[in-house]
Amino acid sequence: MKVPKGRVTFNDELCKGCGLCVEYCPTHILYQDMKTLNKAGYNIIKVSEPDKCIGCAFCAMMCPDSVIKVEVNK
Amino acid sequence: MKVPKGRVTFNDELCKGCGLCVEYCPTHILYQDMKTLNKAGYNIIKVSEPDKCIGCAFCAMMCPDSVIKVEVNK
Amino acid sequence: MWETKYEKSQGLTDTKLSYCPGCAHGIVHKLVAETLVELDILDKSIAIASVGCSVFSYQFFNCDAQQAPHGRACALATGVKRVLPENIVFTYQGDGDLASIGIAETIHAANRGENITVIFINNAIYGMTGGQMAPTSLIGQKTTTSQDGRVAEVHGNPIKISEMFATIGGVAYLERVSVYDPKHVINAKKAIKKAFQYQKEKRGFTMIEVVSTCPVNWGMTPVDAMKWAKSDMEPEYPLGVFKDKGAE
Amino acid sequence: MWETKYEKSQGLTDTKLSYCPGCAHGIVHKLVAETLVELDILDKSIAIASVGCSVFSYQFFNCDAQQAPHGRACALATGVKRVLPENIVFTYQGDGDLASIGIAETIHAANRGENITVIFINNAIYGMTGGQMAPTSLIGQKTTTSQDGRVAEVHGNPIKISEMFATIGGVAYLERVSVYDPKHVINAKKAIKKAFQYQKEKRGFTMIEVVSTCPVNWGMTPVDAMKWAKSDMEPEYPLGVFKDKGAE
Amino acid sequence: MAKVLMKGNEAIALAAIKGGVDAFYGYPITPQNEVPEYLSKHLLANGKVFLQAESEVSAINMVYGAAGAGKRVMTSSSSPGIALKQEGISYIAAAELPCVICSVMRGGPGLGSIQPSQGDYYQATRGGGNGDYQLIVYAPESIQETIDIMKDAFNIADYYRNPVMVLVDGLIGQMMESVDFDKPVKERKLPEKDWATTGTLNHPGRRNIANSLYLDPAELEQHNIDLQKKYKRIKENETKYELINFDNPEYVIVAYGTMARICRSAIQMLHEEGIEVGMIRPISLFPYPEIAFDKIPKTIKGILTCELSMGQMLDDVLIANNGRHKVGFFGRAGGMLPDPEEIVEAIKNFTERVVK
Amino acid sequence: MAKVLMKGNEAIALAAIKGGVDAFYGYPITPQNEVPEYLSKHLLANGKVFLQAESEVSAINMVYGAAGAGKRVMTSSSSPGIALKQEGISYIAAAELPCVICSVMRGGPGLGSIQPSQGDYYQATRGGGNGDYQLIVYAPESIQETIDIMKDAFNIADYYRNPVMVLVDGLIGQMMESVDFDKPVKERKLPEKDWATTGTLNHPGRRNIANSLYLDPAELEQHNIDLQKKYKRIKENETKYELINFDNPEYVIVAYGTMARICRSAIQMLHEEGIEVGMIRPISLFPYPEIAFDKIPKTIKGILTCELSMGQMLDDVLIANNGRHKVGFFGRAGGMLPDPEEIVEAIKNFTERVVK
Amino acid sequence: MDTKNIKVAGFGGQGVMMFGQVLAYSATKDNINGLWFPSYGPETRGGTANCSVIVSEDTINSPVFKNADHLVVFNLPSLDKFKDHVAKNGLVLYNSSLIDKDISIENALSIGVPINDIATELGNIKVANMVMMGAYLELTHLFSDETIEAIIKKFLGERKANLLDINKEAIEAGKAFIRKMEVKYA
Amino acid sequence: MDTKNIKVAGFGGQGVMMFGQVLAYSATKDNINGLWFPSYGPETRGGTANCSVIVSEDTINSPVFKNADHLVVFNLPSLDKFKDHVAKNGLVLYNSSLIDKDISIENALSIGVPINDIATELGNIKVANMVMMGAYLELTHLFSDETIEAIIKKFLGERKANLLDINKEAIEAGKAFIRKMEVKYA
Ligand SMILES: Cc1ncc(C[n+]2csc(CCOP(=O)(O)OP(=O)(O)O)c2C)c(N)n1
Ligand SMILES: Cc1ncc(C[n+]2csc(CCOP(=O)(O)OP(=O)(O)O)c2C)c(N)n1
Ligand code: SF4
Ligand code: SF4
Ligand code: SF4
Ligand code: SF4
Ligand code: SF4
Ligand code: SF4
Ligand SMILES: [Mg+2]
Ligand SMILES: [Mg+2]
Repeated sequence: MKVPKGRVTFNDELCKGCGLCVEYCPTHILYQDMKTLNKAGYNIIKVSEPDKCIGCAFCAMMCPDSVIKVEVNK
Repeated sequence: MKVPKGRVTFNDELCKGCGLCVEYCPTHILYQDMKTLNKAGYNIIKVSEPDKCIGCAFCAMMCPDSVIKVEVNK
Repeated sequence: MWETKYEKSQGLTDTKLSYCPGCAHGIVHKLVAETLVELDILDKSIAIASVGCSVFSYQFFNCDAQQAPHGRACALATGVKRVLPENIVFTYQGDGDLASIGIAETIHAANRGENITVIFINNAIYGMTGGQMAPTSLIGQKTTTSQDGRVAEVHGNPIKISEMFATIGGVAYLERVSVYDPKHVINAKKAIKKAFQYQKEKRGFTMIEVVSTCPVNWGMTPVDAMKWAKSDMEPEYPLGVFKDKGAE
Repeated sequence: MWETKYEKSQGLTDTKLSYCPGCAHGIVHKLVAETLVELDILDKSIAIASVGCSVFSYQFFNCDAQQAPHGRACALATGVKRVLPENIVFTYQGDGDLASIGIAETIHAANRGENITVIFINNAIYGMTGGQMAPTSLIGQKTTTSQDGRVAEVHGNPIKISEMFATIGGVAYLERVSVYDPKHVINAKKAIKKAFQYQKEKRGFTMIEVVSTCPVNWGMTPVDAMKWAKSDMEPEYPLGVFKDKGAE
Repeated sequence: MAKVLMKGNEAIALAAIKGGVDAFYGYPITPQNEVPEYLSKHLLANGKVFLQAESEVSAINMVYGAAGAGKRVMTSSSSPGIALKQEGISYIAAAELPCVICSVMRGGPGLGSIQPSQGDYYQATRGGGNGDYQLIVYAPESIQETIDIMKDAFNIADYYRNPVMVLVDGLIGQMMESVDFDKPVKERKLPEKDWATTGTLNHPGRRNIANSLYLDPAELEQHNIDLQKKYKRIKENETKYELINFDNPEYVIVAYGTMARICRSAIQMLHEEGIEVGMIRPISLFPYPEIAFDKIPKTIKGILTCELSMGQMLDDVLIANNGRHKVGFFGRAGGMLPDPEEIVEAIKNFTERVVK
Repeated sequence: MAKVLMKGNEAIALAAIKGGVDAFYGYPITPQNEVPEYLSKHLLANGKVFLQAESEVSAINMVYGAAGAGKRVMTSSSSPGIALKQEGISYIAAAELPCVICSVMRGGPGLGSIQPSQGDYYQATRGGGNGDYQLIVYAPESIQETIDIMKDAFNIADYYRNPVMVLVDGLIGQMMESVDFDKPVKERKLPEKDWATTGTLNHPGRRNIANSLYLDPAELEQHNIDLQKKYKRIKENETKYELINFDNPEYVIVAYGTMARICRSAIQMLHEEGIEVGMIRPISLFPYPEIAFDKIPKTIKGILTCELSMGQMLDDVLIANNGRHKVGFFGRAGGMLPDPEEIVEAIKNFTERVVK
Repeated sequence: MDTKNIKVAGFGGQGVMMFGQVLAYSATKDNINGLWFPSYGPETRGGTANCSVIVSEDTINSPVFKNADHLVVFNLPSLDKFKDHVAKNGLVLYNSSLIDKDISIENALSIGVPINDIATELGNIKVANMVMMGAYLELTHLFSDETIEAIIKKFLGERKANLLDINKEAIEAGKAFIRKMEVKYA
Repeated sequence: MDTKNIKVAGFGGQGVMMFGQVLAYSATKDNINGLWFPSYGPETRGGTANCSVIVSEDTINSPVFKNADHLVVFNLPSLDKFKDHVAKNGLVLYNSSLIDKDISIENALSIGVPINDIATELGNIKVANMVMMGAYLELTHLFSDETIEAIIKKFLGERKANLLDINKEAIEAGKAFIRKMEVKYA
């Protein structure tokens, strides 16, 4: 099984569910989970197909709340 | 005896002796009388050669205190 | 047969001007007064006197007047004009009043395009309070609060009001003039008249910056002050029209 | 082997940002924080928080800070910088704070060439107080104090801060940027970094105007707000460098 | 018109319109934003003037201009915003121009908070602008009373050519209550505004001037004496207060605004426990109702001053009391609102406060 | 150093330098202009900071910034200028930053005049900024006393982390007197300014913040309680006043500043006529010397409050007196200065003033 | 009817303020006195918000009360914050969709209503607060259906008039839930 | 020497303020107390200005006094303004160049000195005030020539040091004028 180029991890408690990361992910692998609320009452973000992540960090750049950590495979 | 082109009259009590009229009179016929003070304590302005006045009103234009009335001979 | 060519304007009251001998404030007063009479708007006019040597101008202009807190003339003018749009409203402000403490009120009145006229007397000093540095003071100019002369690194550069206001949307007419000789007095009169004409026509915010003098605090005779206005002030504050919506 | 490409900046504290979901304030906070770390000036920096939604920024930037009265951030910054010339001092101000009530303090700090950096967040609205009109609001924009949309004749035109400040002597660097997509975020970061670099080099007053968003008071989703910033804000507020003393 | 439920700030705005306001100049600040928001909609729609100024300093000076022009004009703001208006207010009072200033108090000092407070009593009654001037200050306890006062405020301002301040805590601004806008307003014969700067066209042969400058000390002193005479007249005619449960009280509470309403409930609770407590509720803070204190029975055990501040109205209580009774103090600050039970406790544990 | 003849305003400036001022931010206004003029020359020359701000609003906020940075900073202004500073002063007091504010009073209200006055007593002691805060206010009667107080003012400000206001009427500012700058200053052990915003570099592991915002009401109330405790401590330790001719007076005058000096001469004249009159001269206006009033003999016929205003300190006199004695009032305004003979008359025709 | 002190609390966005205002408007419509005031904590944006409502036939004195006759909470933090301030014989209504434990408060009747679930079933989570309203009215009978409906119409205005029916359904669902439980209060 | 209250008045520009300050500086130099304060009327610019001076061996209380022991006036408006406020056995010195009538004020010695004429003779109208100073000192003997000279040096500074002699001449001329008159005071 091939290793993805990139890996994103979310600090869910900081997330405000604004959806910017979802919008600006070029590979469209992020989605908002309408079932899961964090303590602040926001629906958090999940990755649909982690192996498709290219590690571009667009999601993280657009995230106002520094929720997202992006790692790349070197 | 020929009539002068212009005639200037001074409202002496308004005069502050600033000397602008004297400076800007193109025919140099105005001078400050160091002997005569008005009530405010300023030395007032006199005309040395009235018949040389050309009625240009430069003196009046430059007078900040509207002291000078200028008439011209029509 | 004698005909009057020049005499004291009906636009001025009989009150003796409070200015120092040879101060150009008096010359500009005359130009404004004559304009109000010639445009037949004296009895519709409300003058806003600012705080500065011209604070008493409410006693000099022969029309209704309000005396504004330091720097707030344009706010008062806005307050008046918005409720009396058919009247003529103008402010008469020094450079400390307009360019320093009053810059916000002036910029925003201009930006809103308030239909008022501002007569801005730039004499590069705080006259009324005894000669402190103004934002308009020249580099090297000695004032009571810049006793070794203004230094750009410490005090900044002279502020260019007309240049700045030329970038503001609501400004309809903006010219910088001087009164250091009869020719320039005549020209200044034209500019002031145009500004009030524009106000009559409801074209927006109009301002005339007058490069003026302060013989007393410049430490010069009135005559030398006029010469300095030409030799030192004018190069830093070039004269001319900075904005004219009518011409656009 | 995994290498971290992006994570929360050390220039930010652990305190949760107080901004609404998707508000661009948070993005700009990150750019400033990253810059302070990358230029190694975080521990010399003093942030001046203004009054607006960013009022709490003194809790977010991981350095010393002062919280300024509404509009007075540049006065505080001047006060600090003049006594601590070797420190890095910056203000973070909204458009109500800087362009409306604080225009005088900002212009004069710029004119004096105070060696400080101003981060100016233009979101065309008063966010903190619930969406009143700002001097930067667009023509036609509906706000709680212009409920039928802004009308030039009544409210004046949107004020162009960068255009105006480009005329001011003491300004060393001045650029207008936006953060509505990753490309522009990267560019905004460059500009902010350059401004702080100039401050390090004591070149004078630097300001970055950020065309930002206010999803809540614009009545849009965060994503639509980003799109509106591009489609409606940018045409009125063109991006680019307005002044660069280094390049002159 | 039947009763309607309305937010205090909007009620202030609508009452101002009913009071005939011609122009509003203001700058946004919580917790009074609904005042300008409501007026921006309804004034412009009716050909009146609404303008959001660039700052409070500018706003109060626009008020100066429009008031000088003879119009009915108002502004509204909150604590730090009022602080910025102090110079302009001093000028307006000095030039004897009528206007209405609405102050919706929040927690202080400094930026403080946006929670309700009464920390600006000094700011309202002791100026802070320069010189010897006074505003007429009313501090209603409910939205209904706020409406009734607002409607009268413009008349009072015009009658005395003096700024009138309507002072409410943020709770009254943010609260909603069932109110009636049709209560009749006191009739006042108002003098013509022949002093207004409307252009000599409208008053030939006389130049009208709005001014506060008198370089001749003798003139300025006379102006001050005249102002003091006016304030005395205002004191004689416009002092407003309410006496509550004054039959035979053991203690007397002095409180205004929201604090007075909380105390009303406390007084009921105490009554149910057999403890009778009266209340003086100042409605006008300037003029302050000293006379009310003459009505206090000699027999009481003490006066309890209650404020949402740390002891500001206390000054006026001590002055009015002038040593006749023991005076105690209860205060909360920073947006904290006591419940009636706390006042009950404070009465039960009444202790004299050493003269501050 | 021998005595020198110096103008009050210049003496203030030189005393500030001796007091260790690091920075001055101000805006010109008569009658205090010699303060900045003198400092502009001598501070810059010594590598200190002098900056003429674009306005009083800006000046006080520059003071905020520099005070927050831990420096000894001052501003100076006059009546309308102080009015504009009220918001900033409230913030500085709320953020507990030390600074010195010089207020040289002129005639008011509004633009008023440039003549000497004491019309800004409220402005100094009752704020006008928002919320419950207090300045420490000293009101010297002579240039010598002004110098001594100015030199101590920075220490007091630093000690309590509170703004100190030195309040003089325009006469003290414009007058020249023979003075001595070398009187020793009270020793105070000053805490280190470990709260100053100088960059975390200088205090690793701790972020310093100058702030007055507390959105949590409970926190803001606690902050207010702490401030009140501080003010109480200040009252206990920094109250200053002088008692004059207090052996067995028939009447007692209360007056401060220039008015107190005029009264000194009046008291002499009365003494020569066999009428003994004492005087309480408050030197600190906040804290106000109530305690002095406990020293007044029961036997006196009355207290005469004398002001160059229309009855502002009168509030504090009435509060301190608390009904114990008859209180009369003598005031001049707008720049009028009474001569001692007028005070003599006022004492001879003493009449009680109905509680205002 | 004697005076009722009501506290309503929950997340911002759960319709807490509207719930309270509907009660105050209804009181005014029925010609009795209504009072409403909000309290936003420091955590306004996101986090919890609450409001106080008083309805009374007499003039209302203190807007502030120590203990609520009726406490209506939409999330757990709010319950924890206010559960110790319920008056004797008070009523506590809580959102059992987010508070999944049984709550008992002494001298008070406390009832959980799964408003999120019910609203989701109805197909619009946004009307959860109206489900709670239904339950509340069924227990307190404070206002008639006509009154409430009129007020809700007003709230929706033209723009959202189409949502009237779903709101009415939600109210009805809330009432039905209580009826099923066969509890009575007052 | 007992306390002296001195009032000096004239046109702006006549050197009135300097006259007063010289006295106050001299007092300080002689280690007694000096106090000076100016009073500019509304008519500051042009028109009259005046100042009050007090010199005393004791601490000075009221800076304000009703009647002047010494009144020195440089023009007629000033004389009219202050002539009714001269103390018993007071001294009135007036500028007889501008006040061309004999002045007599009861229980006071009043002397006219033609300071403009004398100064003009000396070739510098600006030193008229120092002519007055000479006359004043000759009558009051308040300060020694050394003291006065030192103070005037200070006033002139480097820039105007060259004017010291003419100032001294002026003082001497004033003294001479009084000596010629053979009046004595105090
Ligand atoms: C609030 C306030 N600040 C300061 C002053 C003092 N003040 C009076 S006039 C003036 C400046 C005048 O300078 P400018 O506006 O240039 O007018 P000019 O006298 O030079 O014509 C100042 C600072 C004041 N009256 N009010
Ligand atoms: C003196 C003063 N006036 C008004 C306010 C109220 N106020 C707080 S924030 C703000 C405007 C905020 O708008 P902006 O600066 O654009 O910042 P944003 O919230 O949009 O980021 C105002 C008017 C205040 N706190 N102090
Ligand atoms: S951008 Fe950040 S805050 Fe917004 S949804 Fe994505 S992770 Fe959450
Ligand atoms: S790093 Fe790029 S690809 Fe991966 S989730 Fe983020 S935006 Fe999508
Ligand atoms: S009118 Fe012309 S010529 Fe005649 S005096 Fe005046 S300036 Fe001289
Ligand atoms: S210009 Fe006018 S004021 Fe000046 S000297 Fe001539 S007449 Fe007199
Ligand atoms: S001070 Fe200067 S500006 Fe003012 S009147 Fe005198 S000369 Fe003119
Ligand atoms: S109100 Fe607007 S600007 Fe403020 S935080 Fe929310 S979205 Fe951002
Ligand atoms: Mg000037
Ligand atoms: Mg904004």
